[in-house]
Amino acid sequence: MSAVDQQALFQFLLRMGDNTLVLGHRVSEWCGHAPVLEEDIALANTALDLIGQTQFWLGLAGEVEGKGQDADALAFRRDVWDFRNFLICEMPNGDFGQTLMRQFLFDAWASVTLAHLQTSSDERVAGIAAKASKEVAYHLERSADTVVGLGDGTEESHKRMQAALEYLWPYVGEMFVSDDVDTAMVAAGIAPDPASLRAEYDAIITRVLTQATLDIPQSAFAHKGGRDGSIHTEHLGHLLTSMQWLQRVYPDASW
Amino acid sequence: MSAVDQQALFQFLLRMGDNTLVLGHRVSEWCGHAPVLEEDIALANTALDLIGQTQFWLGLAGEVEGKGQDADALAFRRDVWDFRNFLICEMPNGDFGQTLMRQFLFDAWASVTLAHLQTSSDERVAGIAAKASKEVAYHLERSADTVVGLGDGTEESHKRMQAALEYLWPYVGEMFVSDDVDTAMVAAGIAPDPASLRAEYDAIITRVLTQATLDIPQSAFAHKGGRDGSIHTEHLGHLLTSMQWLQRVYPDASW
Amino acid sequence: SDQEREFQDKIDADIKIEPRDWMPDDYRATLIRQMGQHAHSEIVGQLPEGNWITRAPTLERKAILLAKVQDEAGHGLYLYSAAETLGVTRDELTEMLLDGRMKYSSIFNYPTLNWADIGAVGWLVDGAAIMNQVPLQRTSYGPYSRAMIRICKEESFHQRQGYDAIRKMAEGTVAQKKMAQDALNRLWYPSLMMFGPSDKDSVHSAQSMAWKIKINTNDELRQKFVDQTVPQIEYLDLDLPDEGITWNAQRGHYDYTDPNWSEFFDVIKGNGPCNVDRLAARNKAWDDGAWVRDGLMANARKKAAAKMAAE
Amino acid sequence: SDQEREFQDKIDADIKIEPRDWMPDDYRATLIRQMGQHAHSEIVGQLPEGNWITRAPTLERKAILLAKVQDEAGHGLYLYSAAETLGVTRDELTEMLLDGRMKYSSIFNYPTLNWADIGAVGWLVDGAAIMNQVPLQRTSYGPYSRAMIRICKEESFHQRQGYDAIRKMAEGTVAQKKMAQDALNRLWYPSLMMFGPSDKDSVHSAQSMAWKIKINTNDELRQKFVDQTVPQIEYLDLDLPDEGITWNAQRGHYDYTDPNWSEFFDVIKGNGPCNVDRLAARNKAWDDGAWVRDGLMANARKKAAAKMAAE
Repeated sequence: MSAVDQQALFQFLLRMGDNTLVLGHRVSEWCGHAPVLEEDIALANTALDLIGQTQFWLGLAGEVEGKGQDADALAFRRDVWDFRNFLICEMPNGDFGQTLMRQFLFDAWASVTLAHLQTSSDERVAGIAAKASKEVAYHLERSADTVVGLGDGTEESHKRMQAALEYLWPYVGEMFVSDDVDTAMVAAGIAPDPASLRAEYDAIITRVLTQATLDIPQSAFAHKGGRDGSIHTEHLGHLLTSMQWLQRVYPDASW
Repeated sequence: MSAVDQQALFQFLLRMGDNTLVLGHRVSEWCGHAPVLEEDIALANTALDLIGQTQFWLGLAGEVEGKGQDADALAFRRDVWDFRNFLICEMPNGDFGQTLMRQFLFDAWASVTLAHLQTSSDERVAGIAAKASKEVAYHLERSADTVVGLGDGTEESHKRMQAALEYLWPYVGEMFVSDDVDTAMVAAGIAPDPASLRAEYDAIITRVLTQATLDIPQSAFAHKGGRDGSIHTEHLGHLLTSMQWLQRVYPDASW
Repeated sequence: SDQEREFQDKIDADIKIEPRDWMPDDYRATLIRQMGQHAHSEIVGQLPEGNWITRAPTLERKAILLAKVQDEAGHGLYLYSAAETLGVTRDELTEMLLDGRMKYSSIFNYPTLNWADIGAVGWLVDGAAIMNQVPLQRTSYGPYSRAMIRICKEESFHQRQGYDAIRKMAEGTVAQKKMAQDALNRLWYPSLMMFGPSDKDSVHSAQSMAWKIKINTNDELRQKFVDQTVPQIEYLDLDLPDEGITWNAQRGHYDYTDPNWSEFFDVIKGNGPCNVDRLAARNKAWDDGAWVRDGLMANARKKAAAKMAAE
Repeated sequence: SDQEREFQDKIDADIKIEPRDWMPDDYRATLIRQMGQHAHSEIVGQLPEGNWITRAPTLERKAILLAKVQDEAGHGLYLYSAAETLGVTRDELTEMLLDGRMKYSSIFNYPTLNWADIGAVGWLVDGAAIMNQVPLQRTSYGPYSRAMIRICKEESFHQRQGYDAIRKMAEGTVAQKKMAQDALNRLWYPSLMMFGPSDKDSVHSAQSMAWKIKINTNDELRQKFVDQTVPQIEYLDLDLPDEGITWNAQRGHYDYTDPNWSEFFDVIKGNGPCNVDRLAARNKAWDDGAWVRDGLMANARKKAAAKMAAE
């Protein structure tokens, strides 16, 4: 690949790895505070898988960048503007319903995307996708079940899930906006065009949200900026203060 | 003074400055979120005064230490174990009632202590105390009024204030425990023995809490450790992740 | 009518309208909307700056920022009080903010993402606000005019502090300079939008200008802001945030690229980056504080009753 | 009675008691208390470690910690299930935890204040727990015994990970070594307290030992823990946390200073550094989660009804 493509590949891998890093961090905030023991276990398990995927994506990103940064350096030594995750990943946990809705909306995207990435022309990418796919299939099954269970539960749980969906909906569109990085990835056969995945995604979420008796918002408005780093929410900076604390305060330590 | 006394004086000044630093930080977290506009202004004003006092106390601490640390270095470059504030200062804000109760319990201590410090044998200490006294007199008047207003308000406000008092009460005792540092300060005529201030303190809070129709808890149990740094609460570490963030991430910058 | 003519004559003669004077319903309604919106902007404006109070990098910067946010709450107070002279209560205005019937300045729907934003808010946002507000010191409604005189004095102090803060960043380390540039790039167009839509799309303007509620047109003020700010950017040795900025010797002004007005209208409709979070924060403060307001009120009543009984 | 004699004979012959077997009421009550308390400890034990998950210094350490806390929740599940075989529900046990009728291990009322605490918790706290639990694999009640076998296997894995984490700190930079020492100093006595009060002050013990619910005395286990841990401290090149620690060749054991038992009883009474916050956190999780549990339950009922109707 050309140098330009390598740079694009680096950006693509940051996007993949920052999504799982930031979302994994958010999910890990639940630890010990879930509504029921089985959910504590499930949330810890999801966070664990996402952090594991982060190690692969950011590890490869560091290799491709070729400046000697490993996954930890990328995770713990960049400031807000260098993050490339979807905004939805950094949105606060809110109540358990909002956390699960966010997870479902992300899992559906991840399952569609990873399925395509398994046929990536880059074997390393295909390999990570194959491994992550299995985990994500399980995450999606679980988050979809919970969204249905709470959407079609009591009046209150329905109301909360509808509110969560409406709060998060404007952050879904960003998943399907393509830019130069994506064009380069498509040209190199590394990754699919995000815009091309929307139909598959809509099929999944329409099925699940319908079963959950939830109304999909009509607005097509989409917040953007996380994926290219042009803008983030105010939440990310606060998240980093915890996440990067030890690495920042004790830069010479190894752990 | 002897070298030992200088070391004790340094510790004493850290205690004074860390109290105002940490409490000032906590109060500043309210900014923009108070129950009524006048309270937003009052809380910002209190935080501002406390930060101002911190500049004096820690500035002098740095001078006494003589290692070239200024107030900012002390505030932003120490980790949890080096902090010397009362535990009550790092307790979370809770609801507005808990914040005001914490403020009142602290203000009463500060007003008693600063009155004595104005006659300190160390003119620098006396000078800071004289300036801070005026501010604290106003803080105390205000926090006492609010504690009375809410304690003797509605049934709900009374219940919340009583709960706040019970939650915070075990953190009051630490203010009046004397140790070697205090002995050295008393010997040098720099500061009063904390244990000797309890009666004055009790007179103030008994008057106010009675007027607020609140029951003073009977338990004499006291959490300790903040003042000598032997133990802090888990809350302080989280507070530092925000407070020290920029100094830690960009150690070479001047702001 | 005669009343209307007399009213307009007073305005034309630069005589202030006072609360007890007769005024047209529309004048009153327009003023309530404008002053309420201005007050709300001060209140909501605490949030993006408050976002960095807990992360201020030095004690001095923290104190400055606290004092500034405190001043803004104070401006809110003046303006609500001035609006109350028109027969609307602060609580009514607050509820209209909280349920979305009244707006606040869209600039506060943008996030503060690095410390230089705090400097840039003072420099650009307060700078733009002052440019809007200075003429309003001469506005026709007395209480509003007097509030603006007081506010403008403090705002220009804030602007100088903001400029000082961002100058320190621009002259600092590589990372600091990058922060300053990033802040300028993100806040430039939103600041231009603070003057409102282009004159050709602006409603209410003609009548408001006749009433001296509005003194200059949006585009006039925007141009003035650009002309004032571009040399400052150059002085700070930052890159211009708009490639279209060039000195137009013929006009005697800087040319610049118009903001993306569809983004502007998106933000107004509620789709700015922070609209939902800002309103949620204010609603939460209000709802969580209900017991406090009720408690203090109940106590005040008890005290009053006790005083009555004692007399 | 004959039943009682037969019951004790089985125990003496190392035959497990199973849920359907007859058992004395006291045996059942004591087991419920002990297993419930153990389960609660796993649940509350998530909190001090969870306190550092968001600040774990590397992705690997974060993953290890997440896996560990997940295991602890899993242990809670096994133990609640085992306790349920005695005729008490998990919800009943949970409510007794939440309103303070049942206890959890006092060690979790101490805070985790630096990253080395996470290593120290694995090394010392899990170490002490294992020493308590290994004998319980041979306990007389079948479901409890089987749960303990499973749990012990995972716990010793955790302990090795904890030791590895603190070793890394002890061998690290000056600051890291200081953290390790600080963690050891703070957690040493609380760990010794995990074996319960001195034998002379311990209630319930004699009967529990006859029933093989308790296998060793508190002081026996405590001594074993000290003997195992002191060489590890020396290997790590950390200072001993107790000046009273010396090898007693005559006894063949290390002498050590007894913990401050009045602190122990203070913590049991609710005056530990974190008692209030720990219970508040668990109560908040439970209360905030009520709508989730209700919602999922309602959905399950709807599904069951639909399935019935379809049949």
